[in-house]
Amino acid sequence: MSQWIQLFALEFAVVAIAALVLLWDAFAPRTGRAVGWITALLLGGVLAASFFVDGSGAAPHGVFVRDAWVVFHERLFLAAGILGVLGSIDWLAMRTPKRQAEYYALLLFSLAGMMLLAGARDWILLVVCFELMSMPLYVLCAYGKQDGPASEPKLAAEAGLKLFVTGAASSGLTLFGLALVVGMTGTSHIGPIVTGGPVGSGPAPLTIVGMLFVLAGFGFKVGAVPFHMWVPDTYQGAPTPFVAFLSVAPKAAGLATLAIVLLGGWSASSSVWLPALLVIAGASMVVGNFFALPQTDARRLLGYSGIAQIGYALLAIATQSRGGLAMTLFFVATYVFTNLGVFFVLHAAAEEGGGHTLARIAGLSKRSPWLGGALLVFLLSLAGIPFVAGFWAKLFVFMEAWNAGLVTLVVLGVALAVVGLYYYLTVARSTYMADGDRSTPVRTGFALGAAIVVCLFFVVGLGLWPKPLVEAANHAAAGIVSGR
Amino acid sequence: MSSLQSWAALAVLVPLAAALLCVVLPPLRRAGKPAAALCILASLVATAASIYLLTQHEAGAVTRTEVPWIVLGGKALASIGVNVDGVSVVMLLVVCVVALCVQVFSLAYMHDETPSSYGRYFTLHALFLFSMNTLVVAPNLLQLFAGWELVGLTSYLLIGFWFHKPSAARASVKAFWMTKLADMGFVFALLALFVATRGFDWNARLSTETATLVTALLFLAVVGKSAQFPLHVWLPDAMEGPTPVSALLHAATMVAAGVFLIVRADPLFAQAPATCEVMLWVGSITALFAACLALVQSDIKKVLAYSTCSQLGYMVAALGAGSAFAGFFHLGTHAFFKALLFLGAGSVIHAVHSNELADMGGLRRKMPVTTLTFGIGALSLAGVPGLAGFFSKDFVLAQLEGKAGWIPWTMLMATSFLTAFYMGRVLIKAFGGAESAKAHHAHESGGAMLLPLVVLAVPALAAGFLGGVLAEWSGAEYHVHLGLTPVVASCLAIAGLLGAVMVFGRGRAAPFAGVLESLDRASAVDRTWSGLYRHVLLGVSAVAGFVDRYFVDGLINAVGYTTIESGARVRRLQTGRIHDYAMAVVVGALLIALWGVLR
Amino acid sequence: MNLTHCLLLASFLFCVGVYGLLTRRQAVAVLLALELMMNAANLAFVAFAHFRGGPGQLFVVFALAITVAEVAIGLALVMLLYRRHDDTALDRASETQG
Amino acid sequence: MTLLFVLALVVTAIAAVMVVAAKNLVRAVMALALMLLGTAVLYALLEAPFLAGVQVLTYVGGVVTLMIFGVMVTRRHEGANAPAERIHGFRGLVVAAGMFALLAWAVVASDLERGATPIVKPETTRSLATALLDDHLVAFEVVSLLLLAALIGAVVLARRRDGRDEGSAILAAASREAIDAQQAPAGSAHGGDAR
Repeated sequence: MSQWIQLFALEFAVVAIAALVLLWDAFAPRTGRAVGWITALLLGGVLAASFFVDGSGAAPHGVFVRDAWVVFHERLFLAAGILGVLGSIDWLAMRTPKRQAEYYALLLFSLAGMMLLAGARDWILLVVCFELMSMPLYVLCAYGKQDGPASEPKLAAEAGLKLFVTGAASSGLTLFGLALVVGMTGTSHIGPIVTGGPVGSGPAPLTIVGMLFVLAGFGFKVGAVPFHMWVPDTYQGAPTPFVAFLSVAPKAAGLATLAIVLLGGWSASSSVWLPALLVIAGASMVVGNFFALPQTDARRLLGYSGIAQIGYALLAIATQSRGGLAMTLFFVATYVFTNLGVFFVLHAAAEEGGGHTLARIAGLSKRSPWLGGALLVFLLSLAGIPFVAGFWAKLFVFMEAWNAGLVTLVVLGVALAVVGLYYYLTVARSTYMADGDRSTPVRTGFALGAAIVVCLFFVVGLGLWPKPLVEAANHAAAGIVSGR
Repeated sequence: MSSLQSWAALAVLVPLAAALLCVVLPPLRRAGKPAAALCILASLVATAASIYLLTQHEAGAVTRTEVPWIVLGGKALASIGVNVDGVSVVMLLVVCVVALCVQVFSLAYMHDETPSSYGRYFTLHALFLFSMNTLVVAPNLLQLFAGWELVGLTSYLLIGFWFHKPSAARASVKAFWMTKLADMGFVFALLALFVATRGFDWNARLSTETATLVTALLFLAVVGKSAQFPLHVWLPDAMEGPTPVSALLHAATMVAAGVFLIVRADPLFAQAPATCEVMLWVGSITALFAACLALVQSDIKKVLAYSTCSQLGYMVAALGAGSAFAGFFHLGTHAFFKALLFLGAGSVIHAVHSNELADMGGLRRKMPVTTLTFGIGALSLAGVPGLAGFFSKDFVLAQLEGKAGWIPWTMLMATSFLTAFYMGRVLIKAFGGAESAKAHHAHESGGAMLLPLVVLAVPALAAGFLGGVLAEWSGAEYHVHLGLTPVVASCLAIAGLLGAVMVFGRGRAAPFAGVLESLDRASAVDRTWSGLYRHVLLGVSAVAGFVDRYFVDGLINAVGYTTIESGARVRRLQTGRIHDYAMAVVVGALLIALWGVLR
Repeated sequence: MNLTHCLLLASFLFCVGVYGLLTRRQAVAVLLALELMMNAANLAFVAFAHFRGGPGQLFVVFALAITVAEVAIGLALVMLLYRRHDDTALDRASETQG
Repeated sequence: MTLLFVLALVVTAIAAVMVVAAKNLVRAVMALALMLLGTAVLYALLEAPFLAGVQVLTYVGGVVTLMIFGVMVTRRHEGANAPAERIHGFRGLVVAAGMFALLAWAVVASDLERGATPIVKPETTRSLATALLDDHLVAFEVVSLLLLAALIGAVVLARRRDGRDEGSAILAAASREAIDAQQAPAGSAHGGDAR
């Protein structure tokens, strides 16, 4: 039992915090910011503990393995969770003061699902964790928004419903595909596809269909084309502080799952999934970048930009090398901080400006120079300009992909990165150059401000000195792909 | 880290420190004057460091210190550090001196700005100096690229400094867009170089194909940054920024970064004769093309902008001819006299509150110092024998002798003539002749503006004599020889100036009144000149202007328009209906699976 | 009766579910269709477990729990939709687009 | 045996078609119940008696009730006869048919009966329970969390802002029932140990 506690110490802690928050709220309801701060601080404690607890090991029958890969992801998810909570504190306390505990509890449940997901080596556990991660997200999308402008509640319900219906459809696809794969291979362990036929005959058609259905299901979660259509609508409708979390953590978890399954389990059958993955990656880059161009709502724009970014990350996975996987991790980690930062700044601006359209955030830098500056840094990182974190992320991914011989996609990617630069600059320009119709200064709550500062610190810090994260990512990737 | 490298690092880090202080201490920045003082102090330190470096530098010595920066799989891929050699020491000095002069000049030039905007301006300048010095001392191409991008970014902010002017905002976006487009070449070049050598060193030995690929991609970046045909269109637009910014960025430093890159990566370019051939032609065409356009501009800054394009064309052509030193030499002298010209133009603009040549005239009596220094710069640019521009341009031309069937040589000779001609035009229109209405109230600028002019006039006069020393440091061959090229070039330069006097000096009390009068008596000569000007030169310029406006610029605008239009059209696919989204999921899965089993 | 028959039936159920998902306007009807898809997967699991062994039945236990959770959330969302739009036609929720 | 199988197969298939074809939503839910029962019979025939039982308990008892409830609540004005016109029915049909063609082809082409793998020893309820609490204890615990999260989520969504909890109690009860059903095998495992 003690071995279990050690193995799942961090996950236990996260669930315990959720329980604590719920109980506290049940017996002593609070309407202030205390619940959120306690959650954030306790999560911070868990993150700190992750540096002292050595929980490496494996659960019986190898359904769960804790190694550097898991530790990397746990820390990443915890960081995203803390920032997500910090970003939500002010908003929740203002908008739904009586319904805070459930929000945090659901967020923590989702977080626990993600953390477990990274170590799952068994299909059953993986599917269950995936759902534990997803279910709370469906709810949080439609959370709260009763007292905003008239259209907001409708949009939030719509956002939740869109995520749910497409998500449930993908779950159905995944489950059916898994039935085929697990049935054909006879084991629920995530491992090589044993063909059973004569040597060299490759997987049976049914297995192939199953594998690709599973791939499609995961494609939904990371928001890759053509399973991406929920992304912009959900980003636009759901509460912005939550979208910040939604836009990074589940995607990181989805990419981690893809890596576990494709590179860890099915690496020998890459001839089956690689072409599909490359098409999905290329399509995501193209669609994401081109659809982002005409957007006038900043959140929709970022939704499409996220689709494009996922295309780059998938490109790195498609290299099938340890270096490529490490660069996926680096890319995802920088993306987490960058995108959280962008959404937080937008949220801060929108709370005071009444909307997320580019016209509403115009002139932001005059209303709040530091928010404007932070937004510029985040946008530059998304666009991939040195010396911010996103530059290395893009460069590394392209380098590894080129090395792996995916030259066509690299050329496409770099060309599209220029298109990306255009719309990121459009946002930056509207904050800097255009005159907004408002001149009131933007006041940012302490928690939200702190979250933005942390994101800024990482984006700039990793831009100047990417070495520690690169090494950590390399170390982590070794758990999935051995060799170079 | 030896003391030399510490000095170089100092030149990089002190401006950064000043910029950071201004950024993190908003009260300092908003106060304006203190921020300016701090930034100028930083530039002063950097200049002092670069001068000290120059005095301590031993010819041919290359020393570098590097710290691992990016580690991949336990192996350092790239490093940051400083590289001290003949090229970087000289370039550092040029950049620092010009930046310092420009900043001092700006003290007076920008005094109408609000304090916070004043502070922001100098913060950006300090940031720019840091970026440029990062680029200059870079020990590998990756750091060079980092500096390159930072320079691009700061320039974007500086061009758009008056962002409340829509034209300035548009120009800054255009400049950024164009140079970014070209920077893709740099990214690809880095990728290709990395794949070939697992590193970013410019001394790498490559196969001819790889070298050609890498250098061609690098050259694409240079075409954008150094405003070579056909990506030159952003440079004239960029004149929307404050004039000292133009002096710093669009004359002396930023646009020269492209040329500097080629000089730096010379070992790579030396392995790729095909790229050099292209460079030779692109440079020559740019030089001639831009000179034709410079001829017909009515805005003094635009004349100088096109002239910059043209001179950069000289440098690129020299590099294409295989002489890194000739390009670098011209880069150095050009930096001084072009910065001088821009600052002089700034002084004039400040006095008459207009960019238009038509609003000037007769300023020589009102602004004697400006006239004198601007005149030195103009004559230097025109290539009058004895001045800095003459030596470097002559050396460039000498390198081109016999290359590619003398055609580039001829084109650049023609450009020499045109250069002298349009500079003569500017001189006469701005300073000669009768006073215009606006010029009537003009008065000489203050000391803060004149001092940089005088300081810069010295190297514009004399830097040419340093060619030998410079060559020795860079380990290149340099000797002035009295052959065909210098004679023809001198004659053409003088002919161009005289031609300008003939065409533009008539009817006005020109500075060369005596010469003019004697020549004017032969009115046939005059008519010939005027006719040549009106029918031939203006005709050529009109064609060039047409190509520029409708073809090059139009093509680029069309690309941008199409991109946005296609985005707007496809977005109808996102219908908003859940059923369609579910359909996409199912059909996507179906197609992927279908393809999977059919393959 | 053999594995092929069972899987053909499962595939049929799955595709009927897909058809319902893609065409029904009523949100509840779409939920029903999703149930069909899940059930099809379960049937395939059980059939594989019977004819080939493996952890199919175990998987179904978990899949059932997931399905129930999904229905609970789905119905709650449908009720939310109904409350906001006074209708449960799924295509009412199509304000964000483009 | 075979007859029963064919019967269950046909009933299940027809019921499934009715689920998506019925205009009346209540009728569609009833068809779903029938389909689920048919599947339960198939489970029993495929030697999965425990799953058959759970299917009847959770689905027919829980899910179908929940669905009926959902139909009733959201259709209180117009009754159960909702306008059931389809959204591009033809396209949906083509996609679904294409999907079936692909799957059916894959099933047939995989030649599943070749080499006729012997029918392995069926999983008994007991072995199932052991696997659940031994190999997959982690997943089991995660599922409890999942159901708890779903419960909280459903309550959060269904609760009205003015405090009138409409239906959340029923949703909660249904979810709880689901938890009970899911924990049934756990109980039987303990029972098994006791024996």
